Amino acid sequence: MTDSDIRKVVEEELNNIAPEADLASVDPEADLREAIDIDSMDFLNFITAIHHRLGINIPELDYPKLITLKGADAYIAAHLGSGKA
Amino acid sequence: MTARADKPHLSREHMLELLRQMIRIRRFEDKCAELYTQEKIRGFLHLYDGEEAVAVGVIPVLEKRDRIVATYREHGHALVRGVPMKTVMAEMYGKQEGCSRGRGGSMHLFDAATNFYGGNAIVGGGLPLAVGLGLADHMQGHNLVIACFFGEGAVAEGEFHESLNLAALWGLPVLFVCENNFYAMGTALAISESETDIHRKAESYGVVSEAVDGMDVVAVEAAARRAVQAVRENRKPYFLECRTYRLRAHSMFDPQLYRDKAEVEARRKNEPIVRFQGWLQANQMIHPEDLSRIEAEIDAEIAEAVAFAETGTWEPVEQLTRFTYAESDASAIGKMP
Amino acid sequence: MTQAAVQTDTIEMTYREAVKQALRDAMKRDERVFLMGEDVGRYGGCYAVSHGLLAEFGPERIRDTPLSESGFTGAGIGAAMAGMRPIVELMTVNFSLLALDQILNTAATVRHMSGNQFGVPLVIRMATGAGRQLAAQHSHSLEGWYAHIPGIKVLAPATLEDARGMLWTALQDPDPVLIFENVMLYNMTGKLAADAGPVDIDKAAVRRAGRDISLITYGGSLWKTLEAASALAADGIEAEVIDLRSLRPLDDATIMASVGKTRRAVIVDEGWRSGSLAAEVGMRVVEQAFWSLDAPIGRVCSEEVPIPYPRHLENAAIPQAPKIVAAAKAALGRA
Amino acid sequence: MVDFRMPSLGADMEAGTLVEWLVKPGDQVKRGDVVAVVETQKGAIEIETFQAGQIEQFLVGLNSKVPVGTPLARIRTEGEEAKPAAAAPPPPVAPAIERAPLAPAPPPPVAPPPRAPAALPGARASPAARKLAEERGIDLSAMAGSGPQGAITFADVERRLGEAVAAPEKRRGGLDLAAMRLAIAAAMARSKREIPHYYLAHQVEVTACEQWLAEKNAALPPDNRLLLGALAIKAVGLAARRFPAFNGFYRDNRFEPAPAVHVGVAVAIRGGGLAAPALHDADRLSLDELMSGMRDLVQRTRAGRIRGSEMSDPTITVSSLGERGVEALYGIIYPPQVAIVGFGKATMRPWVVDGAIGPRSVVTITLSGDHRATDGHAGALFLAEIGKLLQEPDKL
Repeated sequence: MTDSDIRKVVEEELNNIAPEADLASVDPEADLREAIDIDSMDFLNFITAIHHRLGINIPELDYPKLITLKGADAYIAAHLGSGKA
Repeated sequence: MTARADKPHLSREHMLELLRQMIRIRRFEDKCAELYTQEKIRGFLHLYDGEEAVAVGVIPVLEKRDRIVATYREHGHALVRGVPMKTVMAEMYGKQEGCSRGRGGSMHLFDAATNFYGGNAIVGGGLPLAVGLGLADHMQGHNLVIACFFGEGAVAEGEFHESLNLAALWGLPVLFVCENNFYAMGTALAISESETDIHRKAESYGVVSEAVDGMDVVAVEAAARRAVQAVRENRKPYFLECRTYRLRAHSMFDPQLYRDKAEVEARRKNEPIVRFQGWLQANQMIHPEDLSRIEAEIDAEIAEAVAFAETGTWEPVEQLTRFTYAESDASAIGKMP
Repeated sequence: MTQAAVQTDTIEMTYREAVKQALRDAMKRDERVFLMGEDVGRYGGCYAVSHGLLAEFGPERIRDTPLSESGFTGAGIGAAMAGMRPIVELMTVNFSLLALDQILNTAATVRHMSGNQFGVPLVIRMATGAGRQLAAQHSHSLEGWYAHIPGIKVLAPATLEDARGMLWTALQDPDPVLIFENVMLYNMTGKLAADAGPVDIDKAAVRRAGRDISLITYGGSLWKTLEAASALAADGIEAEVIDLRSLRPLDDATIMASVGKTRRAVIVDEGWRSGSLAAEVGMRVVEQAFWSLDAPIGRVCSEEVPIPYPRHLENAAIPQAPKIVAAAKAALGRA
Repeated sequence: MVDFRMPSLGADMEAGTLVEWLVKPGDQVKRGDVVAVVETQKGAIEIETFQAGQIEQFLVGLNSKVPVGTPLARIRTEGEEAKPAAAAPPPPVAPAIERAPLAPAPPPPVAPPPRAPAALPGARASPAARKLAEERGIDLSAMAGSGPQGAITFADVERRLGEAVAAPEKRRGGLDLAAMRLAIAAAMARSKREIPHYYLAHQVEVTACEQWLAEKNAALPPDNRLLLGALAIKAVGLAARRFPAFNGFYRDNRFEPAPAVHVGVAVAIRGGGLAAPALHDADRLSLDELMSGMRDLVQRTRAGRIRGSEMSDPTITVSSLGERGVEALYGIIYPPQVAIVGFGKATMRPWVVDGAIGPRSVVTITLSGDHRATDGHAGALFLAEIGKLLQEPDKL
């Protein structure tokens, strides 16, 4: 899975939650909760979706690492295939 | 009973039938009065007690195809005409099986089958209607007689005069039968009419007119035969004033403040049943067993009528607004004889 | 309405002539039909409606009566019950009160009292309305009273088609039908299809379509209402004009469809306002179309006074187009 | 035979549009089955049947807008004989309302059942205007009229609606955000007009909750993890059961306590909009059940697929601004409910614990109460109860 594949998955899942969000224009280092207006339930759904789709189980303690697009890409790239952090 | 000769045939059988019809009306109405006090019959109940000789003397002389218009004191007329006693009683009860489906009650007995055009409870209201029935016959040529019964109170109404004039003017076959019982409710004839010889009013319209002792059934029948024959043959109206007397109150709720008890008692001695029965006995045309047989038959008929009315049905309230206008499946317009 | 949709030959005639044609047609079609009333024969009818019919049909069927409204109306009832199809003409609605006993106590009740054994297929025609300076005993509009009575039907032909077509349909009705002819209409001329014939007697008609307000009327007031509608149109207000045609039964469906569309109603009725037919129509609108209403319902009725003799007072007493225009504008908030 | 009718899903709902049948004639249904989808001003709502039996006949066509109470289908209950098809009477035609949102409704053919018009003291408005305004959630009190004596007319409301719809917002799923905004406006305006609110606030330490959640969630896959919001709803549910004066409806000038606790969960809709569907029996659900119910509810609400009963059932509402937003929110009661509990975001605060100041996570919980039903004293006890419950999350 390439970096762009990962970004595509992240964007798809975020768009499922926030369909109106234009992720291409979002600063990769911006806090997603503010940039695209998602709440804790949305974020949990995002984490759940990544878990189902890519098999990565993200513990709560790691949530802050995924709070930007850039962070999410990096976190997923680092943990792909491990099944566990 | 429909003999057309102008003289009554005084056979024993016919005499017994006249007596039987009068007793039948009397006993039926006695039962109605009793049922009224038991609240089985409500509304106004006007009894014919004392006047039976008029209906019994006139109506059997008519043919079946002839038409009758009556007043609100019409139980006797309906019974003599052949409206079944049980449907009359059911009507008194307000039951669906009544001759007017219970919609009319005591004052509005109707029966198309016997050409009985109803008890009309507007004094004088039936006269124009009878004139119209006569006008129709005049134009249709069926050679019918229209018998129109009314009390002497109607004579004071404009409709009385309009109707007599129209019938005479147009030559209509209407037999006007005035049942003069001398009281319009509580108003005596003498204090309501300037001319108390009522049949003379009819004469003033050029209508052949006679007065008869309405307490004598034989005399009434004899007069009726003359009258009906004249109407049928001449196609002109005829006026028969039957002088009679109402022995009971105007209606059930009437303390009779307007007349003396003595007057009523005096009249009672001459009432038509007592009088006719006495005459028959004096002439040995009736035996005690005849009387008891007649009474037993009538009592059985009344018992059957009461039972019929008691077991009759109340019309469902859902049907309340029916019979205000014709219904496509139940229209009974222009029934011809 | 069976008003010819396809243009056929038309004849110019008066409302009076249309009524006469209807009478003649009915007499020809059905031998049981006859006309009876005061001065219908030799005189030719108080309003000349039956002029000439005596010669055509003879005195038996064009039957002059004495001045006995109750007597001959009752005779009409009896004849109808015995199979004839009488047309009773009462000279005016004021005189009909002398026959009210027979109309209300007999004609309207016999079917019911007899438990449906007898019916009264009678037609009673009479003139109604003001406008001829006939003062307070010849000018009233009491058709609303009659519309109160169950057991009879009440019609108000306002057009030539209805004057020509309602009579025959009424004669086919198994129950008593009263036809009110407004005196101001007898001289009205118009075009009537040469083959004009019977029309329905239970539907209201939309005489002018519009979207802004429903003007509901009947009889002689129809033409004043149409005049008002034209005036309103000049101000950009499109009024719909409903001609009730039948005052009993009332065609609620047509009324409500119109009010549902326009959301406003003014009722024009030559009867007095208190306890009027207009009150009945207005209340039905409230009952059935309340949630469609955009303004209080308006009424233009006769003033509460016996109709006076002087022309200017008579005109002021009854509905006129300017009053209708004003009521419509008030309902539209444009007073 | 029973009728399955257009349900009333809220005080402000008068009509709905049937957009989908999820059953077909002949299907067996049981109580609670979702049988149809109805579009309302609040979005498409799945509606369920409360009658078991067999669907006999549909009475209303798709895309028909019909008033509340209109029979939509006929259900043959158990034990009833099926009618032979030939003998079936023609289906009564329900009075369909024009689907075009701006077309005036045709008048009903007969007198409609009496409906209480919106209480509008002082506002002069025609019946037609009132009806349209109520259907479409327009607040007449803020409008000027062009009719007789300044009355608001049908056309005035139409114009107002036109303005509202002129800037159409993106539709999402079954949601019509403009209509939803109007509905919110109507309900909230009514609430503020009719309900004398009182407000209480209470700061509650939630450190124990957070620790408990962290421990519990660490061992769980994302699907099964709990949010603080779930604990909050459970705590409110339990408190509401203990304080029934806050759980129920104020109608016809009196308070009726509800027999069960159905907590309305305020769900913000992306792009604006808000709905508060019920989490049924929130006081009796385990936290896991409650959490999964809440996730499902939020997801469906945002997709515009709420069930009818979920819209009409809430007996008390919880609104939470989650971990973002502000410290405290004071909600507006959704009539005819009598209370709404607000949760602000958890913030770290210096807090005195056992005589020493230390950093603690603190949440401000608020109560908006209906003063017709309860007083501030009872409200304070109720709020305190919620706070106490949150100190022992393992017992929730």
